Order: sequence, then C-alpha cells, then structure tokens
Amino acid sequence: MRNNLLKRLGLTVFVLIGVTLIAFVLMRLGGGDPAVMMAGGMATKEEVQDYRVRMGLDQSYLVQYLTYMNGILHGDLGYSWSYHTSVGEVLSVRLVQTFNLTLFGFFIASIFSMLLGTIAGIRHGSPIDFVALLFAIIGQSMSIVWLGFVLILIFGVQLKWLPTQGLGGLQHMIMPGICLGFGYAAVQTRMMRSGMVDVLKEDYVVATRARGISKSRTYLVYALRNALLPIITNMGNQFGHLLAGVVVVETIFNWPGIGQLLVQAINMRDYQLVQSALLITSILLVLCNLLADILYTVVDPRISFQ
Amino acid sequence: MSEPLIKIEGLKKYFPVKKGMLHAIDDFSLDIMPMETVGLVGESGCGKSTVGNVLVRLLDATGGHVWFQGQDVVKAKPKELKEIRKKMQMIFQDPYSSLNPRETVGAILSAPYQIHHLASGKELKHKVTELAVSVGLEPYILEKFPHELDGGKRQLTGIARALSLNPKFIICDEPVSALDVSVQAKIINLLISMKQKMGLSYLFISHDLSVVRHISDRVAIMYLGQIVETAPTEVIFGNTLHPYSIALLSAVPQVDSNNKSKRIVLKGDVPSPVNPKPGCRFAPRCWMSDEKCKSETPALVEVGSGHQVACHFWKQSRAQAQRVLNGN
Amino acid sequence: MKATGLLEKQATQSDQVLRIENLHVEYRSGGGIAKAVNGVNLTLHKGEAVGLVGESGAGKTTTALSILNLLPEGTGYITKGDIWFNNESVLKKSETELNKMRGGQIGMVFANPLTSLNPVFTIGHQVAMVLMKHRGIKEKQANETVKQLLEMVGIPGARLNDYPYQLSGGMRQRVGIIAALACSPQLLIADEPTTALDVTIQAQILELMKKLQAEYASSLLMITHNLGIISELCQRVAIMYGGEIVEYGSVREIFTAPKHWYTYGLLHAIPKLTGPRETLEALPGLVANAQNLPAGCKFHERCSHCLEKCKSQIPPMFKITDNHSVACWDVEGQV
Amino acid sequence: MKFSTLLRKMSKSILFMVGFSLIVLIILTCATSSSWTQWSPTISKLTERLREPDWFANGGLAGHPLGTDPLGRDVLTRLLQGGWTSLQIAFIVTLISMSIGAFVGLITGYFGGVFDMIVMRICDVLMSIPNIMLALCVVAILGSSMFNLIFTLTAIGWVSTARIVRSVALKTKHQEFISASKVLGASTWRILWKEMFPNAITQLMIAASAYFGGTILVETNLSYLGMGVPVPQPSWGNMISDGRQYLAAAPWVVIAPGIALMLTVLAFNFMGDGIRDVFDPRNKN
Repeated sequence: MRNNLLKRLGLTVFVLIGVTLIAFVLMRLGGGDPAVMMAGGMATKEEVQDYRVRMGLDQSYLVQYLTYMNGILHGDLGYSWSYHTSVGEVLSVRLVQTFNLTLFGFFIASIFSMLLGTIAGIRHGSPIDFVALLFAIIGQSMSIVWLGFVLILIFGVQLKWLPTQGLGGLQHMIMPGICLGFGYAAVQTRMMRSGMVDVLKEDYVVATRARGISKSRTYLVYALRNALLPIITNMGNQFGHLLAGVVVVETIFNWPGIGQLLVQAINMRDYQLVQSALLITSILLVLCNLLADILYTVVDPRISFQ
Repeated sequence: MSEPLIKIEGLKKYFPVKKGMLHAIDDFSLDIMPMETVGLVGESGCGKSTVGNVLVRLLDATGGHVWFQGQDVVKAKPKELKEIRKKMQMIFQDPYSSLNPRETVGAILSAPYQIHHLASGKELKHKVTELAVSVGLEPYILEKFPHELDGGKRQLTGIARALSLNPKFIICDEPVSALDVSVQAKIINLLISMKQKMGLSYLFISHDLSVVRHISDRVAIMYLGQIVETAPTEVIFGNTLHPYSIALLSAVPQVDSNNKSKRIVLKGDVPSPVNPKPGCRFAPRCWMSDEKCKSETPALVEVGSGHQVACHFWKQSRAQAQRVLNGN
Repeated sequence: MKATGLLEKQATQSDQVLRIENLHVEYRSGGGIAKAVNGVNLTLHKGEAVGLVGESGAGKTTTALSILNLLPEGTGYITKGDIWFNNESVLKKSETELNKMRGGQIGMVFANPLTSLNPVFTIGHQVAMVLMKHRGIKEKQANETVKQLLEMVGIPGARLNDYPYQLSGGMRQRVGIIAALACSPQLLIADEPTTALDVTIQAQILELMKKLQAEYASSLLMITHNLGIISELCQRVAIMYGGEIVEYGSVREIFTAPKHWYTYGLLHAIPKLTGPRETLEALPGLVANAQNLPAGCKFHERCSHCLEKCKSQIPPMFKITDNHSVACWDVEGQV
Repeated sequence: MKFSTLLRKMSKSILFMVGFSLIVLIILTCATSSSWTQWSPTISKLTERLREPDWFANGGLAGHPLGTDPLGRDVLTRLLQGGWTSLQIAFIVTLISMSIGAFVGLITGYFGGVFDMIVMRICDVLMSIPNIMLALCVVAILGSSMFNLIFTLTAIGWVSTARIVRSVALKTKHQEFISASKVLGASTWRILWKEMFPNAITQLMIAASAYFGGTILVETNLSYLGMGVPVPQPSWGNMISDGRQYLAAAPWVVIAPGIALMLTVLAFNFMGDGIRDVFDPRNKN
C-alpha cells in the first residue's frame, strides 16, 4: 500500500514535470513577442530590448526553463507582466473562485447522478430508467456554450430569476454550476446505472438475499458499495472534463476564476502566467486522481494488498 | 524399445514474483514414446499446465532440455520452431477462449494452412471441409462463429485445428474439464480413435483421475512442480506408493454405492511453490512425514519396471495408509 | 398411483420438511421464453439427504432458487405448482416471512465461493449478518459466535476480519457453509458446492458437510453433476433432464440398476477409477434446450430406445419399487 | 461477417438505426446544401439583419425560414454549410486519431516493455492537462486556422483511443486463441492484425462515434473562446458564439445551430450505443 502510494507520487511528479515542459515549449513556439506586447506599440527598439532583459527573455531557452523550474521549487510561480504582480498572487485569488464553482457543480451533479443512477439501476427497464438514460444521452450531446446561453436566455433574460454575470451569493453560482456539472452528471448517471445493473446480477447479491437480508438493505448497503467502485475511479477522470469546462463556463458567466484568467493570459502572451495556470490546473487534476485512488483503496479492500 | 519421441530432461521454469521466485516446474524429467499417451495429473497450481506451455515454447524454460525428435525445443530458433510446431500441437482447456470470437470456424481452421503456405483457394476450402468432417463436424458449421456452437462442437474445432498439420505429438491441456459429462465422453472417444488413426502421442494434462486412467498408457502425478510418482496406468492405480498419490486417489468420490470408503483427508491447502525449502515439498501436508522428509529432498527412484516414486518411505506407505484409514 | 401418492402424503406429512408440487418455472426475456423447470415433484423428510443430478441447463439451480423464492426479478416466473416448506406455501409468504425463512430456516451454499461472497465486506461480517438478522443480536456478540463457527471448520477465528480474496478457495467455501448453517436451518441447499475446488479440497469439504449435516440434523438438498458425490452423501437421488425429474429413488438402486435411459447414459459416459477400462458410451446429440424443448419425453431425441409414444406424450412417473420410480414409456410394460 | 448478416443486425437494432439514419440525413443535407440554398453563407446584407424566422411563409428557401443573423445572412444557409464544416473537421480528426491510437494501442499492449512505458507516460502527461486548455494554448500560439485546429485536436485525440485499444490488446493477449495461433506458428504481424485487431473493432467504433460527437462539441467551445474556425466561414461553433450579444433580441441565431449540433451528437451517441448490437458477432439477433 505504502509502496504503491510512493510509486504513484513519483509518477505524479514525473507527469507534472512533463506538464511544465509542454507548457514551456508551447509558449516559445508561437509568434508574438511578449516584450513588444509589454512595452506597447509606441516603444522604441531599446525599450523593447530593455523589457526583454527584464523579463529574462534574452537568455537561452534552457536557462529560462531552469530558472522557471527553480522558481517553482522555491514556491515562486513567476511574475505576471500583464498584471504587474507575482503570478502566485494573481492565481491564488482566482483559484479560490474556480474552486468554489467547481466544487459546487461537482457536488450537485454527483448527488443528483448517483441518486438517479441508483434508482434507474434498481428499477432496470422501468420508466424512470428510461428517463435516466435519456438524460444521460442528451446530457452528453449538449454543447456547454449553448447550454450556458440557453440557461441565460431562460432564467436570466426571460424569467429574470438569476443573475447572469459575475460573483455574488449562491444565486450567482447556480447557473454556472449547473452548466458545468451537466455533462458530468450525464456520464456519472449512466455509469452508476450500468454499474448497479451489473452488480445486481452478481452471485453475492442472491447469496445475501438467501441469508434473509431484506431487498432494500441488500441493494442499498451491500450492492451499492460494489457499484460505487467504478464510479469512484472514474471521478478523478471526470474531474478533468469538469476542469476543462471551467474555461468555457467562467468566460460565459464572467466568473473571475482560473479558466477565464487563462484565456486572458493567452491573449496577452503572458508566458509565465499561462505556464503556471496550466501547471496549477494539472496539479489539481492529478491530485484529484490521486485522491480517487486513495478513496478506492479505502472502499475496495482488494487493492491495498495487491 | 524405440527412441522416445519427446525427452524432457531436468526442465525448470521459475517466475519472478514479489516475494522471490515461484518454482512452477523444478527438475522435471519425462520421456514420451511414439504412439504413447502419458497422463499428467495434479491439482491447480502444481505446474502441469506450465509444463505444456514450456513444451510448445509458449513460455521459455528457465533451465533443462526438451528433445523432440532429436531437436532441442528450448534452444530452437524461430525458423526451426515453426517447423517443430508443425509436428507438435496443443489442445486447450477453455473452448470459449481458445477460439477467436471474431472468426468463423472455417477461418479458424484455414489459418494453419495459410500460415504454413500449404494450400489456398479451392484446395484450401476442400482441405478444411475434409478436416472438419474427420472430427465429426458437419460442413455447415464452417460458416458459424464460435459463440453459435455448444462447448462440445467448440472443442471439436480446437481438436481439428490441432490435427490440421498432421502432427506427431499433441499436448492436451485439460481438454474436457469444461464440458458436460455426456459431451466429455464423445471428446475422449474421438481423441482415442484419432490417436490410433494418425499414430499420435499425447501428453494428457488433467486434474480428473478417472479420465486420465481411462485414456493414458502411463501416468505421472505432479505436486508443486515436481513429479512424485510415475508408472504405467495399471500399476499406478493398482499399486499406488507415494503418500500424495494415495491421498489423491482416495479423495475422488466414487459412484460405486456399495463402497462408501473412508478416505485420507489432507490437511490445509496446496501451498504455493515460492522459494521452496529443501526437503520433500509434500512433507508439510503428509500424513507420514518425518524429520528426514523436512531436510532431504527425496529423489525419483525406480521401484519396479517403469514405476518411479519420490518418497523416502515408499516401502511403508501402503501399510501406513491402511492404518490411517482404519484408525479414522 | 395417484391414490397411493395421496396416502403416502398424509402418512408422512408430519416429518416432511419440503414438498415441491408440480413446479413450473419460466424465464422470459427479450421476447424469448425458456422453460427451465417443467413439473417437478420432490419431497424431503427430516434429516434426509437428497441429491439432485443433471447436466448444465437441466433446471437444478432454478429449482433451488424457487425454493427460496429468489428467482431473478422480472425474468424468472413460477407459472404453476407450489412449494411447501413445513407445510406452508413458500409462494404465499410475505416478504418479511420469506426473509425469516431464508437463512434462518433454509440455508444455501453456492457453487462458486469466490463470486458468492461479497468482495468488499469481511468474511466475519458476512457470517455475522445472518446471526444479527435472525437472532437479533449485536455485531459484537455475533462475532463471538462467528469465531467459534470458523474454528469449527478449521479456520483460525482471528481471520474473521479477512476479506474473501485473502482466503483460499477451500476456506471461502467453508465460510459459505457456515454462513448457511449459522442459524441451524432445517434445510440446507448446496448448489454444486465443490465444483470449483481441487480434488483434495473437495474431499475436505465433503467430509465437513457429512459431519455438519449429522451434527445439525438438517435435511440436505445436494445439487451436483458429480454422481460420486451423490453416492457418498445422499440416501435418495433425483435425476433431472430438461426441467423434469426423470428418475427418482434410492441412490443404491438407481446407480446399480438405472431404469431411465438418460441415467443409464450418464453412468456409462463417465470413466471409472476402478474396474476394467471400457469404451465410454457417449450420448448422441445435445442437452435439451430450454427455449426449444421437444414434445413428449424431453429426452426422446437422444434416446436409443425411443418409441412412437415418446415423441408425443410426456411419460408419467411409474413406480417400480417403493424406493424407485421413473418417467419412461419404455418401462411402462414392466411395471 | 457477411454483408447480409450485417444488414439484418443493423435493421434489428433500433438505437443504431435511429442514429445511423439521422447521421446519413444530416450529412447528405449539409453536404449538398451549397448547390440548392438560395443565399450566400458569407455575404452580409445589413438591410436584412436580425429578421425573425418566417418559417417557410415567404416562399420557402426564398425567404428566411430560420431568420437572419446580425449581419443579415440567412441562418438556415449558414446552418447547413456550417454543419458541413463542423462535420468535415470531426471526420478528419476522428479518422486520424483513431488510426494512430489503434496502431499505438496494439503495439504497446502486445509488446509491453520500455516502449509501452514511455508511450503511456506521454499519455499520462497529455491527459493531465484538461484538453480544452491544451487545445486553446496550441491554437492560440499557432494561430487559428482549419489546419491548426485539426492538427491540435488530433494530437490530443489519439490518447484515449490508444488506451482503449491497448486495454483490449492486454486482455486478449493472454487468451488461449492467441496461444493457439502462436503454436500454429503464426507470425507476430498475423497475430496483431488478424487475431487481435478484429477484437478491438467494436470498441474502436464505439470510441469513434463518441469522439466524433466530442470533437464537434470541442470545436464549439474553441470557437466561443475565439480559437475555432476563423470567420467568415460558418461553423456551428462560431454561429453559436457570434449570437451571444443578440441573445435577448434574436435568440434564434443561437438556438438553431445549438439544436442542430445536439441532434448530430445525439445521433452519433445513439449509433455508438447500437454498435455493440451490430458488430459484435456474439450478439445473435
């Protein structure tokens, strides 16, 4: 168990180094000189060169990368030239907002999908099962952008129930949260349903009932735990899709999180900000996968010994 | 006597596992004569299937030799191996997984001819039909997919595939254990008649003692990677000497309703042969083990014509067994 | 014959544990109907061990699940007949009563010990839950009993916190057995309990079952395709084919002088461990398919003694001796 | 499998039939639209801007059945031709990613070893950056063009396919029919191509139909973020995102492409669900 975890952590570090490399190389491939961007269109050649030196762009790529990595190891994510402050500062404010939104979407979607999926799985073939399947398949077919617009149109423009922009109370979170969690809920409902259907066919379910345990207890205590296993492993993966959706959803609802920041930073050619934003999201994603793995070993006793 | 068709000498196969080395086969020697059926019996995990896989080089041996018509299979190069495999085939245990679910029976049976460039076009079709009929499959089955057939027909397909290249030697790895009783008899009868018709030798791997007794000329009993006793069939079932063989035989429930015989029940489970200690591997479960058994590995000694036993106390075993049974 | 049947029923009703009457079971799915059980009659008395023999698809497991009223929901249906346990109809029991019966009065051991134990709960809990349910005791108390039970079947009591995958196949099946026997049920149903096990482990389990059945004095319904096991464990045996019992009687009589050609075929298809080696007689054709059963005797297509009558009329049970009856037109004249 | 069996199985799977016919219909309509629509998808006509849908009241295609957009272009025309763009992109991306993925998956799964390790670590890295973010960066840096879009989506897309095929290869590798093939003396190439690959086809096709739909959706997202198909060429993605400002005044501009897109993806998902019934020989009906 401990060895496994250490191995996973080692892999994680490797993956994150890979991410920094990709981010670094990507930003250097493109056209558009960040020094020119920073210095402004009116700047003279000398001023641009001055900016270039101050931003460290005159050095070789290797030195730039090593400097960047060195900074990360010391907790310094670099300096954002578009915000004129440290990347860490910009990101930490945004990260909280993204976190709020993602967790909110994740939780309502998880609870909803697990409930619906469980019921549909138990009542396999019934009308509610049909509804669940329909929801699952439509949910997977909908564009997040379009869903966002339609939500705004109905609840914001027509009914005027919910605010369509920016931060605020809980009501500000409802539409972006639903928009974010919709596709995820569809996938999880489907998995939960088929997981439940499969588990209920297992010998041990009949065996449990043959010992006199009531149907509801068998399903909800003894079968549910088994059906949850694949869901938990999938959660980590699905969280990745959720984070991907964040970029779009934050932009639609003008939610000042990391996703929106990333889009702005790319447009500004703010190298270090983009690199670090990518890195932070990857860390989030990788951590979630790790968490799902650990959770899995807790629920499934077989894993910890293998 | 003629030369053996297969000569296995000191064969070893170890697998690295977490806690060390798993000795799946250890110092395994066996000769198989032309036209002879040798039964290889043992419980799961004793290494009997590994023996089969090493013989056809699905696995590479850790040590030892396998001589097939004078050629060392263990050291054969890919080209030589391809030639050897024309004469040495295998029938698999699970008729569900031994046929590609994506191919029709016809395509499965054509493969050997295509691989060795023996036939094509009309001739191929003709040969495949002939082959199918020879094992008792109706030609219309060639159009079917494996899942459309019952277990018996699937196993017939597997047998036909093994016979396609006119081999001299076939390894049968539990060919009937997944089948229903009535189908099992059909497959066994086919294997026996094919042997006579084509002059085949079999290594018949099985855990079912009754089946092995029925089909084999000679039987080798395996425990944890080693042969503990080998003898002609009549001898081994009539005059069983190794304590494990005795226990194994007495464990089989028999239909004979008059004889509710008492049995020697072995304690505990079959241990796994990871980093085996010196001494007899059966000693921890043996009902007559001694200090000597724990320190000295018994060698396989000749105790009668063609009868070999690996036990320090083989002379006492039968009398001891009788005592245990009466005392029970 | 009917009259004697009735008399027999009244005379022995007091010590009857289980009576299956004209049981018919169908599986319906995707428009197809599989007639798994077609008119099974079977009676079990107190302390008696009866074997139920047949090849795959003969309807053995379906019969067992019907006794517990646990056929797969939405696909398995009992269409005719009834099952009486302690002279109460199992089919008319409420779910609460059924749950009391299952595990409390009838225990069941399943074929595959790996799949029939829940992989994510400890073995201790899976035995204890039976005790908690039927004895109404707390887990702590139950665990003490579980420890004793484990020790009884040769597993150290401390292993009650182990998970199924940590045990060997033989140990898992012992757990399955004590879970079934924990509440001293009157009837134990064992569905191929040793099929997945090695010969020497099978011997251990068989000895254990013999011992426990004697100790608990429960009746045993032993389902298997292995005639040797029946011969060792049971007094009476029912041979099933195509969802029907084709021959029924004492083990000794049926195995020495089988009257149904299917039983004869089965006995001659198995190689023996002793005696001369004879050529095996393979039964022609395939096991009857429950989705497409032949008319008349279900076995007639594979039978070497098939009469005209066999093709259209289902043979009734002919009584040969007090201890032996058979459903075959071929013996009609001999009775 | 015989063609007639295939047809019979197809016609028996309702899911597959619904999905498949819908896809054929959509593809045919979109592909031929340039020859029979009355308006130009790209030329703007400001006098006609933001006309409400007149649903065929004004002489069918001569009017604006689905209204006009902020630049006065006919929404229906743009919808059909934009659809063709989106479908083409999705098709090319899916085809290339599936081919690469299948090849890589088979090789890594069968041989294992160092190559497998390296490729799987690359997959790990690529999968630990949310794919839209990665695509966003790449397109932003390379500049937004059709080619760059396709390149980017392919570069990310092969990963999931490779994993699926690899897991099939790992599963079949130890099955007895592979051993049987080896014992018969089959070459590695034959084992990979004739024994293993056919067993991955069903999975591959399911993955392909899911990925086809997924690609259309990602294109929408990228378009919205300004990195999709460059204007004025219409695509469903940029049609939806362009309608953002006129959401209240002219909802049809957004709703029409959204529904078209949903129907298409839905059709692919239906087909994906039905594929198992049709292409798996184990399925009898």
